[in-house]
Amino acid sequence: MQDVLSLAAQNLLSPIVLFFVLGVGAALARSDLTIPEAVAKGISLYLLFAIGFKGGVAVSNNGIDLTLGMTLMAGVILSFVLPFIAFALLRWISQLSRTDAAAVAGHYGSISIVTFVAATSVLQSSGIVAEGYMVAVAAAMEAPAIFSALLLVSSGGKGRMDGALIREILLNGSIVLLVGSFFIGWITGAEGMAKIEALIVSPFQGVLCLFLLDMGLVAGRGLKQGRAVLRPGPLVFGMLMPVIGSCLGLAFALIIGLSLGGAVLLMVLAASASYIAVPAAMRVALPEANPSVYLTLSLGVTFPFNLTLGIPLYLAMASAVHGG
Amino acid sequence: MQDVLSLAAQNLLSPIVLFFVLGVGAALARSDLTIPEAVAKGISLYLLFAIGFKGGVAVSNNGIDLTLGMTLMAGVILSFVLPFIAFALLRWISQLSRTDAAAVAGHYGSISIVTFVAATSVLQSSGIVAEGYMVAVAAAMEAPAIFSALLLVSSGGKGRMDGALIREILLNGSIVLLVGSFFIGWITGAEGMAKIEALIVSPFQGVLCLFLLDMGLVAGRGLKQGRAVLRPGPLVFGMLMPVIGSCLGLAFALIIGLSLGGAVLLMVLAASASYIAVPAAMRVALPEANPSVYLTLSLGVTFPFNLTLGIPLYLAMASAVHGG
Amino acid sequence: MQDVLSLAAQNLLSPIVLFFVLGVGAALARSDLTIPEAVAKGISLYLLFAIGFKGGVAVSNNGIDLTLGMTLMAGVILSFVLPFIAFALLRWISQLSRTDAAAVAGHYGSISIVTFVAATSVLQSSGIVAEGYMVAVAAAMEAPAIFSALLLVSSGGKGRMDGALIREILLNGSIVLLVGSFFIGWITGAEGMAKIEALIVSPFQGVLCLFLLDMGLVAGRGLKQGRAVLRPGPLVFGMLMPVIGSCLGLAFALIIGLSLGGAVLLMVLAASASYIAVPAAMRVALPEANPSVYLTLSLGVTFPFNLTLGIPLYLAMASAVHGG
Amino acid sequence: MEKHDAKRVAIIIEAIMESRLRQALEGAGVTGFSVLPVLGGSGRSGSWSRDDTVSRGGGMVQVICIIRPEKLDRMLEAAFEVVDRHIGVVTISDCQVLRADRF
Amino acid sequence: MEKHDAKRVAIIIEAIMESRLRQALEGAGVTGFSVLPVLGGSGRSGSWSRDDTVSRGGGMVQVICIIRPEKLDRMLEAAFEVVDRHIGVVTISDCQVLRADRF
Amino acid sequence: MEKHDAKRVAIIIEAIMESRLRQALEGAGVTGFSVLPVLGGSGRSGSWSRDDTVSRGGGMVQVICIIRPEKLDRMLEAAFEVVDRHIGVVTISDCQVLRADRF
Ligand SMILES: Nc1ncnc2c1ncn2[C@@H]1O[C@H](COP(=O)(O)O)[C@@H](O)[C@H]1O
Ligand SMILES: Nc1ncnc2c1ncn2[C@@H]1O[C@H](COP(=O)(O)O)[C@@H](O)[C@H]1O
Ligand SMILES: Nc1ncnc2c1ncn2[C@@H]1O[C@H](COP(=O)(O)O)[C@@H](O)[C@H]1O
Ligand code: NA
Ligand code: NA
Ligand code: NA
Repeated sequence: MQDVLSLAAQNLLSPIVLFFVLGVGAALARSDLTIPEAVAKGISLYLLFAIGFKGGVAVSNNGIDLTLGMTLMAGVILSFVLPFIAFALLRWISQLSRTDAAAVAGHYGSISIVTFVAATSVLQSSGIVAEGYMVAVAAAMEAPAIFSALLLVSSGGKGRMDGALIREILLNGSIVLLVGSFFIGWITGAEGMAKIEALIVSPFQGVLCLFLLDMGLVAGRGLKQGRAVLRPGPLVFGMLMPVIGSCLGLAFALIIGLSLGGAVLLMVLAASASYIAVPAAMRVALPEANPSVYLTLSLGVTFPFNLTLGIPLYLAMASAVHGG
Repeated sequence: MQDVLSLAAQNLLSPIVLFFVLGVGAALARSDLTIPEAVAKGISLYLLFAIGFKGGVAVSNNGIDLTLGMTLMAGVILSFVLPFIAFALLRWISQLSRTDAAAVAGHYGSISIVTFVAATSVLQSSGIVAEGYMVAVAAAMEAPAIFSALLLVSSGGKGRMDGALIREILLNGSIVLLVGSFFIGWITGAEGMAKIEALIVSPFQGVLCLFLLDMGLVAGRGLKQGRAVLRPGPLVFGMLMPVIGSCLGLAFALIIGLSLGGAVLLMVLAASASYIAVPAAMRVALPEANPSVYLTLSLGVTFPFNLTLGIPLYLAMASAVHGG
Repeated sequence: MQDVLSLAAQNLLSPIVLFFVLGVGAALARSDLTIPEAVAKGISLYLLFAIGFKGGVAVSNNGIDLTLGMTLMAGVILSFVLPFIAFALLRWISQLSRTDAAAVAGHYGSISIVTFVAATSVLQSSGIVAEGYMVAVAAAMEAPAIFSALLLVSSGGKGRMDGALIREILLNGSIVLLVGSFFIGWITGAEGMAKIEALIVSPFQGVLCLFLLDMGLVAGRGLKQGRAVLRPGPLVFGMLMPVIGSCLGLAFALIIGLSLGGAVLLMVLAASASYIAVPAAMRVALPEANPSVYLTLSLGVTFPFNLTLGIPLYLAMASAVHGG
Repeated sequence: MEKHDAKRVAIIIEAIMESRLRQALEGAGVTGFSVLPVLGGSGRSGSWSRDDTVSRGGGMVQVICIIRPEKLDRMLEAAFEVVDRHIGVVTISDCQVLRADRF
Repeated sequence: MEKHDAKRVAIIIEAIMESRLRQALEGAGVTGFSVLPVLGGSGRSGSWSRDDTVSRGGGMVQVICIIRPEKLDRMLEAAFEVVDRHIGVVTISDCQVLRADRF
Repeated sequence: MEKHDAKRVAIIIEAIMESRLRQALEGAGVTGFSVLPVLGGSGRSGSWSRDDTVSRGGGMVQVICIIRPEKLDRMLEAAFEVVDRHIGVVTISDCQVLRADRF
């Protein structure tokens, strides 16, 4: 317990969390600070490029084993199953309509890549190594939850899924860049890394600070717009659901036999909620659902929760039960 | 004198000045070279982030003392007082209307953060250290001059100041990012610096070159549009006023007992003129004032003057009178 | 031959080529991956800034000799002459109209700076040094081909060239930045390099990967739009013409006595085709020409050909005949 | 200068729906249109601004289509198909056009 | 397809005034409008281009508002209040709108 | 609120021709216009999108000009001169304008 708290305190005072807090504060104080859309998009491309490539190089260095396939499958199952749990929980503790609840649920099966990156940083500064292929697992977990969400409303005749949408979901830019960079990292290995290391390794933390500043600004502005959503039920959901997800993630990790680092990352993936891929898919397939509900919960509640308290908590949980 | 000249010559041949000159030249020759708006905004966010953070880390390393409070106060006084001097000078040597003169005067009380950054570079290459909190002083000097400008026209019934505008001025994005990064640097100290150093320290000079290229392009295009403004009176003002400001800055620095580096930076702040925060405020509060007058003077005359001749001059002045 | 193949294979598996392939693949699969326009523009400014500056520093380090002037002249001649060869070849092996053929021909006299940069990387990883002033030669080769293209159609009364267009061509942003950075690098030399090295040297390869990803996306989308163009005649032209150009480039290099590296770069310049400066000029001066013809050939055929097979081939050719 | 009567249809729609709208228009034989960016706005579903949208693709665009009057109805039906369940605004106004041979 | 008459008001105004205009519109009960970027232009106060503006916030935007004819005057008064001392252009034109229930 | 009749001319043209069009307009005594970005579109010459254009300057812009009716023809002639051989669309519509003293 002591440890969790000191870890959490240390995490709260890391530059990335502080820049996120700065962003939220600036937004709430109605400062006009903004990161231009193109710059924010550029930074997020950089982050995907860097973590994909690093993951691939790690796989190339350490080789792969059976756990890769199992972890990918675990990720897909988690992404597919979590929305059903989330939906049940939401219907129980909130007054959200079926449609809104299904849309929210879809977000919690999918993942937040920035939360994943932040967790990677925490692991790194704690000197914990994780399986390089976890970024591939992240990519694999983006989409299945969307299908679950649409299943959840299909009985009501809502939710339109067509070929174009499926292609859009599976080939969305983030997934393609992440997976593509992963394979290129894998193919080019240490030699490739030597060439582009100066761009993707050392400046990474600094760039992440800027990105979290932007996330803070966006989350803060979203909170102001969506404060109507923040009744007790949804609020509790937004902090309880990630913990539930992380427990399931931990269970899978133990079964598969992931390393401590890998276990934490799978927990974080299960715990985090999407705010890019799933909202876009929902706008197309389920336009009746209210975006401010799912965006406020995912980005305004769950993302900050994971970033500040969640990650240290999951690390503590995993450390407690993990063999070593 | 010898020294001033050799310093000035050396400064004139530094990459940042040469890139500024390239920008001005390209604009005057009507090249279509442009830095996209989003990229320029991104670079300026980077610069604010970097210098704020570095300043905070410096304070965390060296601690603070009484001079911090005094220097902040000196900055605020300078920012508040300089517009009155500028106004009197302008009314004397130019034919500008009261409104235009007041608007221009407001710019000269406030500051140019890029001039500040350029001065920091010069100090650095001369091996002179300055108080880390000078960036906080820079932030404190942005706004007071705006109030002076509006006071100067208030008798004429012009100049509208309301709560929304005051909030906009005090919480403008640049100030929030600069001050926020400063505090985060202060809180996270050397440890935080170690994490993001590779982004904000080593590539800084190169990024500054690109930014000055953009400043040159913008200044050059402004000069072409605003050449009607450049009659002898305003022109002399644009080069005399910074020198007057720097003398006042030097006086304050000596009274407070700033280090040589700190004295130079306070001089540069007093000498430089705003071209972002104050113009924006003037468009809202004093739309009758002609923007091309204040922009041409601030960016087309005073900025290049400070960048090329001013900074070495102020350094020479400070070196001459400073104890050591 | 063995060597060419192993070199080509090695080149094909380099990160920059793989990221280009990723981009093409993503575009053909209709992924929505895109690099925002402002970011792509920013990256290309960075590349021009970096290679211009590095070239200038190299000249400052090694001094210049008579070959500089001769190589510049060779470049101008190549740029001027190649369109006539390209035109004749096109009229012979394709059914393109005079206007379209002339427009395409203009592109092949001019150059692709990214191909040049990619070749520089290959030389670097092979430990081959080239004359620093080759970037100036690249700049000099951009424009002459445009005049040839307009000459080729002038008999038909088409093609409008006026003073404004000439200025736009000679002072286009890329040339100004490249040449400006070259001179600033030359003036500030090793000292200037020390200041901005951390921005322009070590992260260069990584940034180049991102740029090639974007080039791949753009080329892939262009190929989809312009597939009608890809009949056998033009297709053969798009791969034959660069080889012809490279032979001419090699001949000039041998006459002038360029180093092995310099010879390869001159070959690459002669072999590559423009896709920025020349298309823009053609839209103004020869709007009747179909842009999808020249863009598809230049960017969809010749650029990938040079990037993957061309560069290793030219290196092998030069190595075979070059004294050492 | 000879002018011809035409209709100008402006559709403000979520960016994510743009490709679907493009396809529907092309399907209805509408070959000419332009897409303009929208920075922000306000409507029944609240107010938004491009810089605040969480998923940056979350903004809107404006599709402008100059069309012969006789083709208007077919076009509106095709567009309506796509816009139907989604937020957005469709307006039609009269205009004149030069170089009508190009339509 | 049922169409309803409406007015289209387009206001070109300095970006820095956008938030004030938004507030004035909302104050006047105007709940629907969109903001479009402007890259440059020319007017009595000279010509400008987004890339040349010194303070990059210095550009202009275009606020477009589709409104029921009976609400027009109240809206124009509110907008005029903000635009009054500032540079900018206000135009009104007729249009028709689909899905009028949404207004 | 006093309104005055005016014409609204909208010209969609290649970005590379913008400076030439600006000059032609100024040459014809047209002192007021605004330039808006265009993200993509479709026409006889195929469909395009800003993100796909090879040479990134390859996009189009929309020049909007509010003008007194009596100046319209002179303006159209000047614009036509530039647009003539190039792709693009020119439309004219009626509008009303506030603060007509500014024109
Ligand atoms: N009356 C209107 N005039 C102009 N734009 C509108 C109007 N109503 C809605 N919009 C735009 O359409 C978006 C969605 O509108 P709504 O469906 O009413 O929420 C808004 O955010 C605006 O960008
Ligand atoms: N007649 C007009 N048509 C379109 N836009 C205009 C017109 N007049 C002014 N503008 C726009 O409004 C800005 C300010 O105009 P002004 O107040 O005349 O200087 C110009 O820079 C243009 O962007
Ligand atoms: N009918 C139209 N309505 C709106 N924009 C059009 C129309 N026709 C063409 N455009 C725009 O003008 C560009 C060139 O058109 P075109 O000359 O027909 O190839 C297109 O890509 C569109 O952006
Ligand atoms: Na999840
Ligand atoms: Na000052
Ligand atoms: Na060539």
